Amino acid sequence: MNGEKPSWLIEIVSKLSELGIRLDEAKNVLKMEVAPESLREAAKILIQYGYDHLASISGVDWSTKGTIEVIYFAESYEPEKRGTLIELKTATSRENPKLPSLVDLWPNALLLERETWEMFGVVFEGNPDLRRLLLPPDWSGPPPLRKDYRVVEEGIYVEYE
Amino acid sequence: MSNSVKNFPRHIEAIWTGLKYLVKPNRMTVYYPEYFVEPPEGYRGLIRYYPDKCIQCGLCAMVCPAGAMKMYVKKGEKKGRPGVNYQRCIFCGFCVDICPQDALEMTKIHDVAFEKFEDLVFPPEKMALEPVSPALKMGAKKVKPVFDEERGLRHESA
Amino acid sequence: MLSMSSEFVSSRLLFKEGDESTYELFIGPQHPASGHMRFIVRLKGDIIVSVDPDIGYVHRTMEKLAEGREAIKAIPLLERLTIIDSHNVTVALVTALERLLDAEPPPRALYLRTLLSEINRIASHLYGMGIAGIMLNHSTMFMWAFGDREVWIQLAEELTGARLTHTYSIPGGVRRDLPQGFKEKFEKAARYMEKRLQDYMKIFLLNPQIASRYEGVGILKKSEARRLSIVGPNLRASGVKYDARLADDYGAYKELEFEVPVREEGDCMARMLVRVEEIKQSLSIIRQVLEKMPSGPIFAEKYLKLLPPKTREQVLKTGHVKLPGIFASLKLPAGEAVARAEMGHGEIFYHIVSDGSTKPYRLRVVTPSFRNVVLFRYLPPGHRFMDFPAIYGSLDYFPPEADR
Amino acid sequence: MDIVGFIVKLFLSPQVFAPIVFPGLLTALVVLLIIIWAERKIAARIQMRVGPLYVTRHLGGVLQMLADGTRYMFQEFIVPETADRIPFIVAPILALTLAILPFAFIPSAPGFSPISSPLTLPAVLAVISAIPISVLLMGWASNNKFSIQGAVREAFMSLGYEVPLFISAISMSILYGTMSLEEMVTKQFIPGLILNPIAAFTFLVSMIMSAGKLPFDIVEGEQEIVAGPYVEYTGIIFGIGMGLAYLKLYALSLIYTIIFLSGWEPLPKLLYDIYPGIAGIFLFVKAFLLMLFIVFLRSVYGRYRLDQALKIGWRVYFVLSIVSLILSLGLRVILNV
Repeated sequence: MNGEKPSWLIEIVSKLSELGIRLDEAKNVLKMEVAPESLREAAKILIQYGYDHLASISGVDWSTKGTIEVIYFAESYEPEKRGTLIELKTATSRENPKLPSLVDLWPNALLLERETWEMFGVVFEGNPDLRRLLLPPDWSGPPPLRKDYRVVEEGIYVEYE
Repeated sequence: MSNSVKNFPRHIEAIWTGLKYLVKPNRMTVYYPEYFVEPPEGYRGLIRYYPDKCIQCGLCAMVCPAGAMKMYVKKGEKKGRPGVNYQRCIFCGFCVDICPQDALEMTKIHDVAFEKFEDLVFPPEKMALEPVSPALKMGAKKVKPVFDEERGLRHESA
Repeated sequence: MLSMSSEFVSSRLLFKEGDESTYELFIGPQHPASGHMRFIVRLKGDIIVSVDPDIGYVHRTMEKLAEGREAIKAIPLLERLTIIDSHNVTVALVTALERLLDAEPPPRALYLRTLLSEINRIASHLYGMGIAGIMLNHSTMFMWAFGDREVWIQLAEELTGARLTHTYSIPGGVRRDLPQGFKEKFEKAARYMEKRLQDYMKIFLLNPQIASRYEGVGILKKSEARRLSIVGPNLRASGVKYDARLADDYGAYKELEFEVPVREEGDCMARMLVRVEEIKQSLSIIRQVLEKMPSGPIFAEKYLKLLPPKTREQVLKTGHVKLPGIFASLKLPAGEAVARAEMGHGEIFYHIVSDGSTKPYRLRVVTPSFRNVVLFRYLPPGHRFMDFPAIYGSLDYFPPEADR
Repeated sequence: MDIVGFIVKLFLSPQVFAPIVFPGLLTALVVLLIIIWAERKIAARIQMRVGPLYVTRHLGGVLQMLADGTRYMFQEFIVPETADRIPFIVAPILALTLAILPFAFIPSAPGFSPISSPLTLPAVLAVISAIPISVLLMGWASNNKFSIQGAVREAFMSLGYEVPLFISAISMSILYGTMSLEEMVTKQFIPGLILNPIAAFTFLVSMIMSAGKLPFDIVEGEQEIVAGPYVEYTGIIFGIGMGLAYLKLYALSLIYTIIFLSGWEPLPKLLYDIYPGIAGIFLFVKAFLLMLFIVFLRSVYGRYRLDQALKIGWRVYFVLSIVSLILSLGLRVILNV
């Protein structure tokens, strides 16, 4: 990010590293590994620095490692901060994934958490409205975006007369 | 009361705009079965297959995003020839662009219709024939869209 | 910075049951506007108590499908998120793929991408204004917007060969070069559009009847718009000067001057006027793109050298790109990539995680309409029931894009 | 006199000919078809498209409405289980009769009015203002959320436009000094429009509100409540429901021409001598042109909100009608016409 870092970014990095969060720098994305417990504190600090909403909550199902990784992307609309996204990465177990809900800090997390719950089965405690969002109401199958939910594959060869 | 007096001229203006287009209409639609709009060069329509150029490499079937292009293998032969299933084809043109021998080419015919659902599956032999547009077969006059400052899109006989 | 207490926000966001004096009414799912979604509206007399948007009727599990296909097949798949603004959807996906593959498209390809993005933005805004018109039963605005959109679809067809599903950008560049005489055609279309925009204003937005339906309805304050992460013209109409074209660097936007139209009122009329202003901006952007268009190849050298010399000559001569064989099974290096782009409806967000195989391990897409859905819960309470179509039309909401 | 002569004389008498044939039922049905076709053709011309075409192609699809009418005729008329059966069927028929009744009072030539009484104007307006009640009954009987919403809207709307409609008509009858439609025309040495333009404008706008044409198309707000009171109806009854608004518009535009545009004034003498019934050609032509203008408004306006329409009805046009009342009183005193 053209060498020298803006002041607010240095402050964020220092504040968050006190919480014992591992940070590294990719091309204009500040990546963070956060333990589920200190998720809310990290969110509060970020909100103070103008990252007042979430661009996305995306789950990643590492079936080999037996964990579901939930990645939060905090975004800001302020002119000097809009270039950098902040990525909060937390991991929970695959059997009964549980995470604290961030709806009261980031209001737009309401629908994003609902979708991640429906697609991955991650339960967000404290989210007042965890219901079906995209799938049909009578959907009984496992959360579809998990790796163990197989989609039929097709070959490219067909016999014919 | 006050703003409805202020709005009165704007009402008149809105009605006047409507009247202007009532007197001088600018029809954009085309009588389809009688006139056939000629698509531009490089239009991605139905696919034409040239069996002689084809080296049966199967790249087109591998790259097809919708799984529409399949390699039809005859009994006893090892390599197959491509055949397209228009129930799935999305006319993205990946198969034409990836074919190293230019054995596939996209024509300008797009308005074909089929009675039965199965007719949509084109084995290699059927795909090798030149597709024909029903409107043109019925003698529709060809028309070309022309950009125009006054009327946006005007259709002239091609 | 919690400028607005969060329980005020969440109190409006939650769906209240309401006692028996509230009257429950369904709008949709066969909603007579743009696409299938259902609103469970609770009314007390003529005043809306709460609205629960019930989305998911056109959910096609795009993210799961993208995981099961090779990387390049995700482009025509995800293009169908928003068919009316298809290039702005794929340009962000291709930028993310290029960041993973670190293939750098040549400058001319970036200009061509910006050209098609702006043509699609105009077509998408016209579609949105048409739908907003028919929501107020103003069928002329609907027919005019869709008729004039035909001009821009024809222009896109001349450039890419397809009306809506162009699949124009691929990792490494674009697939077709600029055809002959494109500039004059565009000039005529642009002058026609500028004249037509005045007619739109006279018969629709300045028409006192429509103005009375739009002014002061569905007001979204600046702080709420930021907290609810609203995107696109709905955000800029509430006074926040944010545009993903400035936030992320894709296309040729760095070399062009264009200003982001912003209004303060935040009501339906402001949203519509921001869209009209953005059409004018797009016209000026396209003019700059066509003037400053550098010559040169339109496909990255990294992939051009994989083609046999004969087809390489043919590509450079005809301007019709041929794909190298490896595109059928392009290997994505392990890692993550993030990309954002400004669509007609707002900012689209991609996050691709790949584990080194030919298929992306996880492809996350958050579309602008999905981020705007919360407005249906947030804006209508307190308005009259007949304000709901006005609010729905002014948000330029597109259900297939929200449901993915 | 033999039976045939009696029937012919009966048929040609004003009491039968006027309501049934000329300005009445048959011409109303023909006008109904032509006006709906004209509305779609005008809207198409403005909206860059072609409009109805394929029925009688060389005439531009004029009989498209006849095709639609026969289609409605053959569609099955479904009475939903939950609907209240008897009123569900009776209400549209009641609405149709109330929509046709005004033709019993509308004269078409001097001395050629079906019911010649000094109070034909209030009678006509009373009959027309009864129609919303039957639409309310249709909405209530269908026992469906959308139709009840539509019915409530019809009730609100009828309160909004009845009063200005009545007062502007009464102010004109004060000006002419008579309540009978026939005498009104003879008294108009210059058209009522010029005498009292405020009343003319008020009557025109409340006429648009009462016929439910844009920009006051609130009852069938198909973007919110699908088709209002008509949502459960299918087949010919749905056709009647749709045609109702146009019948009402036709009746009101005839009354408007009589009160404001001096009715059949340039009376074709020779036609009058042959048979007075068909002398009202100019009355019909003026009413038809007025309907064309109202129908043209559909392609210029969207829809007002319900409370806006009521606010306009009460705050703007009610006041305007009071002003027109005072104006005609003043004119009456000055001119003692």
